[in-house]
Amino acid sequence: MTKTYTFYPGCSSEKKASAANLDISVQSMCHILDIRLNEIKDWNCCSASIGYAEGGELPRLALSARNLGLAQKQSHRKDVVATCAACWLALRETNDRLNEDAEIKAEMDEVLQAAHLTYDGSLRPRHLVEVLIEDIGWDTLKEKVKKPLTGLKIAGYVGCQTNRPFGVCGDSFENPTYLDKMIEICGATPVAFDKKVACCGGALAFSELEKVCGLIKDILQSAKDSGADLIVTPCPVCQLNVEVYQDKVNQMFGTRFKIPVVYYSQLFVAAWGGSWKQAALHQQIVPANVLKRFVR
Amino acid sequence: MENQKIGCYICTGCGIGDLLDIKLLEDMATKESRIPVVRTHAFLCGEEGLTTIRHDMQNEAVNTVVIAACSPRVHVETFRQLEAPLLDRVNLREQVIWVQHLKEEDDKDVFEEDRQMAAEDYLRMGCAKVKKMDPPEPFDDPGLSKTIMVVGGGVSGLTAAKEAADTGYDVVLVEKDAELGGRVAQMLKVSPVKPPYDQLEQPPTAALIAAVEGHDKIKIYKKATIKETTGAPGLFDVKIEYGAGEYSTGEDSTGEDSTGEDYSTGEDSTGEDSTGEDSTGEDSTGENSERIGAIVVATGYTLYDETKLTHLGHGTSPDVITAWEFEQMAKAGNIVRKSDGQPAKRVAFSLCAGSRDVQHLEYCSGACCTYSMKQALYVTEQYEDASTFLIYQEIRTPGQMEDFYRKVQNEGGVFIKGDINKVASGSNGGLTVDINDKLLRTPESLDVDLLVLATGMMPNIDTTDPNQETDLSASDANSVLNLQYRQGPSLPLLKWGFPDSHYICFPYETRRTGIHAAGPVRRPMGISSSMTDATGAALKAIQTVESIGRGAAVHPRVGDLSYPSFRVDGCTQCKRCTEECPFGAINEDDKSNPLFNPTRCRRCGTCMGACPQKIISFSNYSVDMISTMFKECEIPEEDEEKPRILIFACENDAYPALDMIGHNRGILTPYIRVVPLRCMGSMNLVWVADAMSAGYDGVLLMGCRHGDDYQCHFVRGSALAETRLNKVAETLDRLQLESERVKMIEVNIMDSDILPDKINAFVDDLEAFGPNPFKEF
Amino acid sequence: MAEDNTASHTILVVGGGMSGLTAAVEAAEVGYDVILVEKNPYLGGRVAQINQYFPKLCTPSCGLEINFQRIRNNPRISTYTMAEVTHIAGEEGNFTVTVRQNPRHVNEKCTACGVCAEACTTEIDDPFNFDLSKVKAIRKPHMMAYPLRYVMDPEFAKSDAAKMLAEKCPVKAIEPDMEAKQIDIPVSSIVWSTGWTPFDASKIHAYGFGHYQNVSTNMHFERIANKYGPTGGKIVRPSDGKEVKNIAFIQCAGSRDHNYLPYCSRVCCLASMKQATYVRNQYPDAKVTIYYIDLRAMDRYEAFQKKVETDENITWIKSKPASLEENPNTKDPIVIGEDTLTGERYATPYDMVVLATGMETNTALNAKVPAKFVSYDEYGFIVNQGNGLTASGCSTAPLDVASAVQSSTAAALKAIQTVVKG
Amino acid sequence: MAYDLSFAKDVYENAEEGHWIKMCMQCGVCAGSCPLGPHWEFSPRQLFQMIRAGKAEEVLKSESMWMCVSCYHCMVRCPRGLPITHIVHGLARFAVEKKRADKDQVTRRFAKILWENMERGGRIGEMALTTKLYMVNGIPDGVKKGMEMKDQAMSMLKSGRLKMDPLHLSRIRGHAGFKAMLKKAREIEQKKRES
Repeated sequence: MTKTYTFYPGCSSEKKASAANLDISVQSMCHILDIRLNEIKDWNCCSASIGYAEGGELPRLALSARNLGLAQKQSHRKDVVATCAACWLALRETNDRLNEDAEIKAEMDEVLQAAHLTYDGSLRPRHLVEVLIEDIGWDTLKEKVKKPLTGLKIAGYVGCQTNRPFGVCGDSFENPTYLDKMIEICGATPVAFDKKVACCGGALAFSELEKVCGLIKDILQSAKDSGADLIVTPCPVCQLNVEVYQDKVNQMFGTRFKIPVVYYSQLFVAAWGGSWKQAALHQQIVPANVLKRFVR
Repeated sequence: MENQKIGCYICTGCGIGDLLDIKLLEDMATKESRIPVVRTHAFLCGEEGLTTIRHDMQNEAVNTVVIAACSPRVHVETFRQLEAPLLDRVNLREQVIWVQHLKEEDDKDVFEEDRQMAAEDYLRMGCAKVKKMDPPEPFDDPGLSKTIMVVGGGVSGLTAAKEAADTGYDVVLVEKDAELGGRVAQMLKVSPVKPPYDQLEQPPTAALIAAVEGHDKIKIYKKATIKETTGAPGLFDVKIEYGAGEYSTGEDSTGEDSTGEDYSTGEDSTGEDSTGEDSTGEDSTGENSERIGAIVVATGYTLYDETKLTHLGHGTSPDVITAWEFEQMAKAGNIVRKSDGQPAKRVAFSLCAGSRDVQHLEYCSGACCTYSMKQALYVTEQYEDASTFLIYQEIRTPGQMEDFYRKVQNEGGVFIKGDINKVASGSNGGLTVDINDKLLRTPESLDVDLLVLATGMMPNIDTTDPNQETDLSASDANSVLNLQYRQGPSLPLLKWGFPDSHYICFPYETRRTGIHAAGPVRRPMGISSSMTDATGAALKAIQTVESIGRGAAVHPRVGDLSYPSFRVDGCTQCKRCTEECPFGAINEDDKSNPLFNPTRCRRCGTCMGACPQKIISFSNYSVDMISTMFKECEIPEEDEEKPRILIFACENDAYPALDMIGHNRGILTPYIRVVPLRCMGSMNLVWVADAMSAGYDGVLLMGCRHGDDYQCHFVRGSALAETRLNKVAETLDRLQLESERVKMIEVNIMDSDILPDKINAFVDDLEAFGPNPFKEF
Repeated sequence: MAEDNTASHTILVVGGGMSGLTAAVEAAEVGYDVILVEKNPYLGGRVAQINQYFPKLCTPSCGLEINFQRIRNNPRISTYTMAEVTHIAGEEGNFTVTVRQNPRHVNEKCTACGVCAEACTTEIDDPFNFDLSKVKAIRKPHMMAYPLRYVMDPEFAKSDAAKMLAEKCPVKAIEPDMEAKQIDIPVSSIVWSTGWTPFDASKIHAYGFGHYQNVSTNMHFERIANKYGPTGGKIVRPSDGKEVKNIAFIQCAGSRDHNYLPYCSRVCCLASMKQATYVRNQYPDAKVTIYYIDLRAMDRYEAFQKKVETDENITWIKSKPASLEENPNTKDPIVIGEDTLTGERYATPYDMVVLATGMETNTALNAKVPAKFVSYDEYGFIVNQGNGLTASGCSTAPLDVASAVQSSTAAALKAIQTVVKG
Repeated sequence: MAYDLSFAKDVYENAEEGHWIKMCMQCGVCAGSCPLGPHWEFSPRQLFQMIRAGKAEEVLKSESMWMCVSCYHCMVRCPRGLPITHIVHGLARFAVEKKRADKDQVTRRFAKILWENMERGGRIGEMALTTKLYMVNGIPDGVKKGMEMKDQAMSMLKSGRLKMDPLHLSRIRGHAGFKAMLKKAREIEQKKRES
């Protein structure tokens, strides 16, 4: 039976945006799992983790409140699913604040009124990974595997905001295990990866590139030391920073990293027998050639 | 023992029968030791084995039982069921067969002979021992009282009094002031004691005072002082001089012995909280004598002298005050600058004021952190725009008090880790406090209205201000209890004026039986802790009077009915016993003869060990008994090259450690013969001389650690043994023997791993000296 | 005390650790009948596992031996080991307590002769050593165990080997078929002293306990430092048996932390100072670092802190470390954080790291009292209500040994008062 | 005067999650957890103590809070449960509001550009955002920066992950309402600050 969710893709998952490969692979993955993602119509940006400085508290929270208001208006479903870590975090944080802080709730009612919206705080923002684990279940995810990625060594890079402050399915903030489990299900081998929950620098890649490249270098080095052929992540910022700036890191530190960084959704689509394109693997910047032998 | 009939029962279980020649042992017991009933059994601790013994007790009139089997530490409960008038154990298992194992290099015959000899010697000693024993007759006195006296009417004393009375005991409460309640009653509020640990509470004293004053089992003396405490637990006679207070219950016996003196004109016992009340009104003063069973000392504390804290600005300005002054200010609802009466909205608290400071009080008073936090809330409660600063070294809010720490932070209390460098009067009338701010790593200047010094607690061990007294031994002159003890009128102190002894495992033990300290006089502590402590002390006092009522000893030889008797006609008035008893049990008459107080006694035998004339004996433990025992052992001829080493082992620690060697199947030399002692303190030098005369090659004493961190359960026993041993050289010289033939080592109960080596080292030393020449005789 | 046939005058003490032992002997020595129920096969509880007490650095067995003597010699105390209270009915003065007596598989005939253990070839993880070493499946629970009686592992009891062993016992003390029993005991009052469990350090993921081999806990360290522990008292690190010459202690591992135990566990600072002396006494050249938030050497124990502070090889860093990492080659744990007194970040490798884990009260875990008899604070500690059931020791707060004894002596009196009331 | 609490009280009341600051017990976990920790002049813990001590200028002008990468490590580890990430964000915003934050601070500048980019159309236009970011110090510098990053940009374009949309013309449909909403939110905040 088709499972349907309200969906908040976020800016990076727009067509031809930086996480277009996430969106395409997510759609392919959901197709295989018979999940329908109903995009919130006319959603707006959440301002991610950098909106605080210019927006301030209420305007920043209003961004997500509007999205929640739209979702509530457009559907009776309680779950709002996000694929981007920052989007999910912003939705959840806003939702929690509205439920915990009566003053903010009252102010937000007034704010939303200006956009002719209301929001009562009753929706449940979820990460797509939670849907996979809790609603679909590990067994089904495993059953779908047609092309086990045998022999592939993968560093599961969970990063920050998919993991903190909320965490996926109550998993540990310091040593979450779900991503390794996903890798295992796909038939590959998760390596012991020290930087599993380390920060890629997030949005500061735009302002403090040198500092951030230091962080990225440590992540790449750790992946390399652990013998990984590939890095897999659920987060569009992690994916972008670690993949796109590899050349920059190499330039800065004299290293020679060339490690593909893919999304868990890409991995699933590959292991489930999807095509190169369905997995959006053609959109990698560091080509994920190691996957070629498994994918048509 | 009259009509003594001894039954000796040799167990052959646990390998004893396989490894020893039981027949020889039986023969030895029968023929040599002349034991009328000798039996063996394969499983003596089993029901059948017990039945065998019971049968003999009923049908053969056996009244003294010697069990030759496992260690006296094992199956105590099993053999206790026999209810034999006298029973003793011979340790063939742990200390013979389990510690002697044939090694490759050993000659099997020699090995077996040695082992058999050890077993025989232990059996000989056991048989000899019981012949020298009599069943103890418990001490009794028709005048024994079960009344509990509580000294101090503060929160600790009130609690102890109430709890003892609620358990059904008569209580006499003695308070130096005109009012009950002590310091706590003068507080505005107290720190939280119940979840969620964030609300200040009313002082518990009001309810306690009401309960105590209305209690028909409690007699209260106010403005009272103890002139003298004579006697001993169960038999204390306490002379109480009281001022203008009536006691709440009991028939009126006041007035008659009135001395006309008013206590309040005397020196205030703590100097701190004199009410200054004039009590020369119509109330009469008087003196009374009470027969008391046991005493709880709850005399509380005195705050450290703030005038010594000039480095924290005391004396700089009237606005540098103590926490106690601040408490009174808050209680009056008027938190203001003392200098000009302006509202004090910015208040700094100096924690550890004079505490944790080698120049002042070395220890932490435990309660000042929470106390200051409470006071910070007073300021916040009085002024909406209050600012409070807690200048600290470490914040010490153990347990659930961490919640209170958070509460105070949440109320705006600012915590500053740092040292106060300087305090000066500020330009605007307040104070400027210069701090070395350790977290900001900068010097900071703090302008405040008041600086409150959280001074620490000093135990009120006597009636003078502890701030004035540096020589603790001089406190005797101003004793609270005025004990008529030969060793002095006060409780002996451990450190910093705290009167306890074994403060980890047995915190209520003091060195005066039946006198227990409670509350901050025992250890610095806060209010709820003091109340718990006082309840515990009340129990210990009750336990003392009940034990004494049964004629039994209290901790650690609980239930022991024996106590020493003194053959005074042999006394040479050397005073060793009266000086050395760790518990001050022995007084002296005017001719310096010992006057023994059985109910003060803990039965360690230190007096027995001290006495050069051997006039002090227990019915079941004596100098003669031990001497006879080891003299019974067969000493091999010199040419047999089998030395004999006599070991005196403390039965509480060293003896179990020796047992553990057996349990771990370690190896001990077969040349040792171990005699357990109640305490090394009971070790009499006569034994050393006797052992040498008997041909032993050496004597090894195994006592507990002594010194500052002593472990001796009788506090001084092992230390005294060491002192005595220093004199032994003289004795040995007289015998023309090497003084190194006698040695004392510290052994703790977990030393079974190193003990064999220590013993072997001693044996090696002795070898160098050659055999004891006295073997010839 | 007058005999009364209608109601029991017995006091039940639940828990045979330092608190329960104290409550039991203190009440019995006043003259009351006491039943002592302990879930382990031995008395002594947590302190029995401790190497040395602070501040005297003396062995707990010394005081325990005295308490065991007091029990052995006192006919008023009946002891049930391997027993747990499963139900409490009735009310103050007239409780009926259901006790489950778990099978020891060794009956009271046991003489501790050791024949069975010698014959037994099966080994299990030794719970007394926190599974850091192996022990025979039939064994004396630990060297100083009281009661001195062997115990058989319940899983092993099901095996044929167990039946073979039973044949070997010269006094027929081994009963592999022994089953759990329920016993209903009428008592007048109850003292609840079920003690504590070390906080499960593996929950603190940032510190990697259970993940990094050379990260240990304070209670494990007590066994490691003990002569009769898994390493024979040699302080060596688990990964490679290397002597520990550079060690860090991390305070408040779980305590004072809203993610775990928000309260302070009171003893851990002093315990780490004490453990620092274990290392320093064994290796004169060893370096010790103690990471702390506040050093809480309460009241007179301050003197112990002062004494340890004189050791120049001990470094004190006021900092709660943020996380631990491991050098994959050397297996050295690396402690990461900020020194709050210098503002400097550190990432320092050590041979070994000991987490000073706190106390979790068993009344929050597995020894809950029905709520109708007591109330609890938010951490599961019991708040006494004075209705015939008195909690003591670490059932009421995290306490050091002396404070637990104090609390339990007081509880004994409260229990007696119930009996006296009738 | 040191430890003048008026600044602290201002922060407690007016900075986002600022009231939590008084609960800090100075353990240092936050600083130790921060991936950019060594780059902070003052760690969060230090900032909090400085706020209590009344060091307004030093705090507000500090670059420290602009170092936050929003990894939330400090927040989940804080033993006192302080939402440190949000507090630090709040302090950055507070410094902006107090007009003490350096306008040229790179992250502050980026935050401003991002917000404006976002507000203009309701969503982010990645190319416009990047371009603007490069050009902030004038065109020559922008070209230089752009050249440095051209490999990255080209590969993004090539892989279909960067839209040629330098002008960022698209708008969400409810843009008017969106703008009105943000305006309202700012009004309410302004009003609160003034009261």
